[in-house]
Amino acid sequence: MDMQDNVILKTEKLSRHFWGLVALTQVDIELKRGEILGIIGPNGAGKTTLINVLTGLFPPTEGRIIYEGKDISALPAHIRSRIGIARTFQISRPLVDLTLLENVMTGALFARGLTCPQAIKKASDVCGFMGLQDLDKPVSKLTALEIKKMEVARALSTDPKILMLDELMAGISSDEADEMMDLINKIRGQGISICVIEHVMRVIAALTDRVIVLDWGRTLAEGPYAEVSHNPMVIKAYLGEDA
Amino acid sequence: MMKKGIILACIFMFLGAGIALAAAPKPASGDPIKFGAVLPLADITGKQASRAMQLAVKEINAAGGVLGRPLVVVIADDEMKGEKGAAAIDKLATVDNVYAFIGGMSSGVHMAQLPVLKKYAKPTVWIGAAASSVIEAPMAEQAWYFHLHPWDYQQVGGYITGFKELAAKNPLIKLQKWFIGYEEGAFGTTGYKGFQTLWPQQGWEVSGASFKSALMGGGEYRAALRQAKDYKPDAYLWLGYDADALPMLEQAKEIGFAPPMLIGAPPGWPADFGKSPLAEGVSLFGMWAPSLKEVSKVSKHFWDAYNKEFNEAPATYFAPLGYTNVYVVANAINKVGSLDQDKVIAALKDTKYDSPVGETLTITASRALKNQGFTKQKILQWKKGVQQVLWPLDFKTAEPAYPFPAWDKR
Amino acid sequence: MKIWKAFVIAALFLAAASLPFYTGTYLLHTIYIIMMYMSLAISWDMLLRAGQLSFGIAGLFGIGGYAATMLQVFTNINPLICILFGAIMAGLISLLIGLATLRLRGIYFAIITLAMAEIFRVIIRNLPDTWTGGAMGIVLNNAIFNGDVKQTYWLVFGILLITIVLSEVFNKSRIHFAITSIRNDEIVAMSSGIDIFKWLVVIFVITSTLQGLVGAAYTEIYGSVNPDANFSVHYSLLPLAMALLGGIRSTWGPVIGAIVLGLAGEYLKLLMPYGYLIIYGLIIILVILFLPDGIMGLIKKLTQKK
Amino acid sequence: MQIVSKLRERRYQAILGAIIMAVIILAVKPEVLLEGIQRSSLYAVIALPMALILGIVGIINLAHGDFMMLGSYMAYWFAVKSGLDPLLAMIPAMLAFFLIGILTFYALIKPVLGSQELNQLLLTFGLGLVLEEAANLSFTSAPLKLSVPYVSASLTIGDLTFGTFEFVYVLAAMLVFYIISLFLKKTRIGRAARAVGQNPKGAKLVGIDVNKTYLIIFSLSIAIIGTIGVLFAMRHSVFPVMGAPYTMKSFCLIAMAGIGNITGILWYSALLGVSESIITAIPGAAGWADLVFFALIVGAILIRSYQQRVK
Repeated sequence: MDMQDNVILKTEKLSRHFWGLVALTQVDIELKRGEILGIIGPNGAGKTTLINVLTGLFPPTEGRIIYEGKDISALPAHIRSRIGIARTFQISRPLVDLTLLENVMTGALFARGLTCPQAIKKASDVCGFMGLQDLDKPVSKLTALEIKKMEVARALSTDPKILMLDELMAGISSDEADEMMDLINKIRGQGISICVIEHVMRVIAALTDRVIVLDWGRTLAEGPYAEVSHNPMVIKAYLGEDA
Repeated sequence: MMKKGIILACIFMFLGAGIALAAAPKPASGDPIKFGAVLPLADITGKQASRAMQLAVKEINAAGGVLGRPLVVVIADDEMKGEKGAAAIDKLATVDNVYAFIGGMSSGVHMAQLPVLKKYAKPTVWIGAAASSVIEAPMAEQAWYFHLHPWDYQQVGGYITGFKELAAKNPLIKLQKWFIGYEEGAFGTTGYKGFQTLWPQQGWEVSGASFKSALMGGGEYRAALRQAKDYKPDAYLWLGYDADALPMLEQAKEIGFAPPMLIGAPPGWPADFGKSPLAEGVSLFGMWAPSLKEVSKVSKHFWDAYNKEFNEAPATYFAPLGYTNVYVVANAINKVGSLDQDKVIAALKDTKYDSPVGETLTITASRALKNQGFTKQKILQWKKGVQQVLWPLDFKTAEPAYPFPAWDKR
Repeated sequence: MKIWKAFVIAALFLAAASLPFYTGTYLLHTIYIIMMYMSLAISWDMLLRAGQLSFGIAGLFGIGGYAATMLQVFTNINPLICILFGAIMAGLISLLIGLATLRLRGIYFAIITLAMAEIFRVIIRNLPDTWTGGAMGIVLNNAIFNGDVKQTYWLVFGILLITIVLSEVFNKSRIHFAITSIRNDEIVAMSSGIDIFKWLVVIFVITSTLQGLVGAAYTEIYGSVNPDANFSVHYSLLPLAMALLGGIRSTWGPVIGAIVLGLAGEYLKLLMPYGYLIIYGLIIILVILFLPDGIMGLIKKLTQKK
Repeated sequence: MQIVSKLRERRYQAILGAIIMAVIILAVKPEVLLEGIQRSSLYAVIALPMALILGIVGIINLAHGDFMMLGSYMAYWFAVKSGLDPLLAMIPAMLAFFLIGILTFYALIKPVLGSQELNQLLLTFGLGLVLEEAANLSFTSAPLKLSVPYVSASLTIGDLTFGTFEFVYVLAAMLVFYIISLFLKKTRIGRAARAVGQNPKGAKLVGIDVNKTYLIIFSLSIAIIGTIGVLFAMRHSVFPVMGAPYTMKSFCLIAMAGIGNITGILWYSALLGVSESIITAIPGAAGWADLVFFALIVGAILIRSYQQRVK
């Protein structure tokens, strides 16, 4: 019982195929409450696919996803967002016809079902938390960092229990990355469990409690970063990709 | 204030016109009398009808006008859309202040005009819209409504009389079994239904198959023609449009279908139809043919005048109908001598007009309508590239070629 | 600013509502025809704001018209009820179609709507004459309000108002955020908890109901229906042209586009009786070439510069 | 075993289904099948150039049928003025329409290449309107028809009599299909065109002149459709709005096959043409042919989308 309560999300033999190609095979992972879990692996290892399956963009081909003790494998993406699973995207996806504030509002409006004034308040709060200003700017005028922050804010405005961050640090400077890491730690401080996909190992090392290494759609290794980074199989996977 | 001023001005104008009328009857002068015509100007039928109307106006004005005043026909385009046709009536009535409404083509547009026409209840003399089911009954009570084009069922009834008379003169002609190839729209289906009700009453058999007219993106007739061929009819009739004419014959030839009588009933014919060897011996229904000029003086006059005026030949029977349309109303007013609507309507009922379509136009009652003009179409036949009149016998310009010549013997 | 805006809108509303008192019959008639097209253009645009392109206005327009007319013929109740009934039927049918097809996107959905209009036309044409009047259609005993132009105008104006208000609701409420998210990025929309399919169905049904409403009013005004006229493809294409000309994804773009194209058509016809449509086509081409964002886009550009 | 595994593939299932259906129809009413194939080929040959423009240039050309209409008028005019066989008009038509295509591209298409799809749609709609009205003003709405004896040529085998001229459409469809396929596969510009159609930005990066590719594909397609206009006029009436229904049919066919699927157009036009032919051959059912036509389109699109979703 105790164990179960401690785990907010877990997968059981999760697999996903695309037109016969295997993207995920028999992946078993657990995300504990309040932890920051890193997911690493070479390009094409299935990291983003894993997030897509967890957030419901595609149904799993096999296996189950258990969230707070319930099987959510069949739930569509918008329901998963409503029950507390939020995400950002590897390549930023701003809603180009909305302003910064309005982008953030959408999460509050539809995942939380707030009214417009409530959503504005909520979104302003979240933006304040993220250090975003000039909230009426169209997204076309935002910097790369602001767009990244906006994506996090949009996810946070759904009041998530789990936040999945897909390569948040890509395309921003190292100073900006430090700022972002502080924010992520603060978010964890609010009791939100976080799942981070990242290529920047410095970030993984500093941020995560635990990492899972994926390769060819399988779990290759699991454990604290310091441990995993010395795992010969992991090194081989990365080097193999480089070679 | 403005209104009063306008009314006063109108009164003065009328007075002035009256004085002018009393003083100098010729040539036409003073305030014009206006008719409003609604026609689809983008279509050749409407375009030529509008031209023929202008021709009639020119002649009438040269001869002294209407009540000594010049006649003007204001033409409005219905764009073949119901709402535009109805708005055109509103325009003619309120902006142009026309005395009477004339014109008309498609039943579909006319349906939408009925409410507006009822609103104004001005003398209305219509040359189009032959679909009795949607026009005749709704307009039955309207004393001011005159309809010149024969109704669909009258046309079919006319063919019965016509073919019987032709068969009486030429015992070879057989009429027992008919096959109708009809286009699937309103024109073809209503026509076919007319045949289905009237043919059995004569003891004649009729069957049919529909096709999609080339006008609507069709143009494939072989399925219908094959059904016709299997039926072995004495006469094959197709109810379609001008665009179907030659392709239909080509496909009939292709599948080797040449019934003893092959009849077409499109509202118009392609300009170069007569040049095709396939045209020889094709019978047709129509209000009018250029060859009528050989037997009718009015027809000849119309033909010559139209050709001279516009440097083109009238290609559809809506040209002589448009011409007739203007004359009929103008004559009625001139006969009455005033614009008193009741009297003009009475005079319209009394119409006796030698029209360029051949017959003398008189107004009789049809099934539901009191004021119906023409009651039948003519039976014509293509011979050596010309439409000859076979029936009514009074206007006959040629003897029927029977049977239809085989495809390889022409 | 806001008071100014409210004042202008109130003035416009009063001017439009009182139009029949100082306008001639013909102009009024022309205006309410334009208003009907305007409602169609706005409703088409409302669906477009959710990213879905429809070529099926004519189908729903025709369905609304046929439903209203048939109810009128069979029961002879108040024409206004028949108009409402027409709208509801269009809404119900669009609900079924929407449920079946709104997983499609882009030209695939567009083609389905086009096919739907054609399918309706064929079915209605082939049904027994005693139901739908077959290929020839049905004529009603009388037009609504006995053909009175003023009352007819107010009817159409009322429909236009409903459309405009709904369109503004679409632009000013949470609906705006839902449909803009869907249009911009469906994946983000899903991740923000938006049930895309449900929203699209709801919006398709609302806009279709509006199109059915206009179609139903049209048949009651002109007292007739027939398959070729009421399902004519120009009811699909003309509103589309009007919306694009005026500027899409706004309420006032389609309004301006409908006024410009509607009046241009009417005046060109007077200037050039034969073949004015060529000018009409040229206007469309020139506007697209030189005002790619429509007339509203031009207005926005001009006002932003100041 | 290999046959069985091939049968799992949809394409082979379709071929097998088509063969079975063909055999059945051939046994009962062979002319229905022949005429259906002739009609299918006409649909296909008209849709192919439109599909090429949509697939590569990305423009839905609503004036497509109107270019065909111009081609038909040209054939008529050529035959009347020169007294020669109208088929010969194909050669000048090809050249003339290639030029018309170039002009149209520079004057109208190029300026809107970057703008939203809907603007492109409306532009070609406006162009179609202008072409139709220009034809109406020049030639009136009254149809014209060439009178060429051999278009009603037929062949009789036993009880079966069928028209032979329309096999020209079958030939044309095959020819256009192969020309397009070869062009796309074998020529440098064709390979470039495919690259551009799949990914214009990427193509630009690897040094393909995207605009030139668009120009050539557009003009080539216009040249094809103009030439098809000549063939069309041989057997059909020519009038200003004759092209519009074919624009719609082609558009439907392309959607049915899926954008970029040139081969699919052949299959689906065969499906549509033959089923239309079957429906019209059933006494009393011809009025429903359109319904079947559109129901097949809706069905094909829905089934494909369902299959993709399941995968």
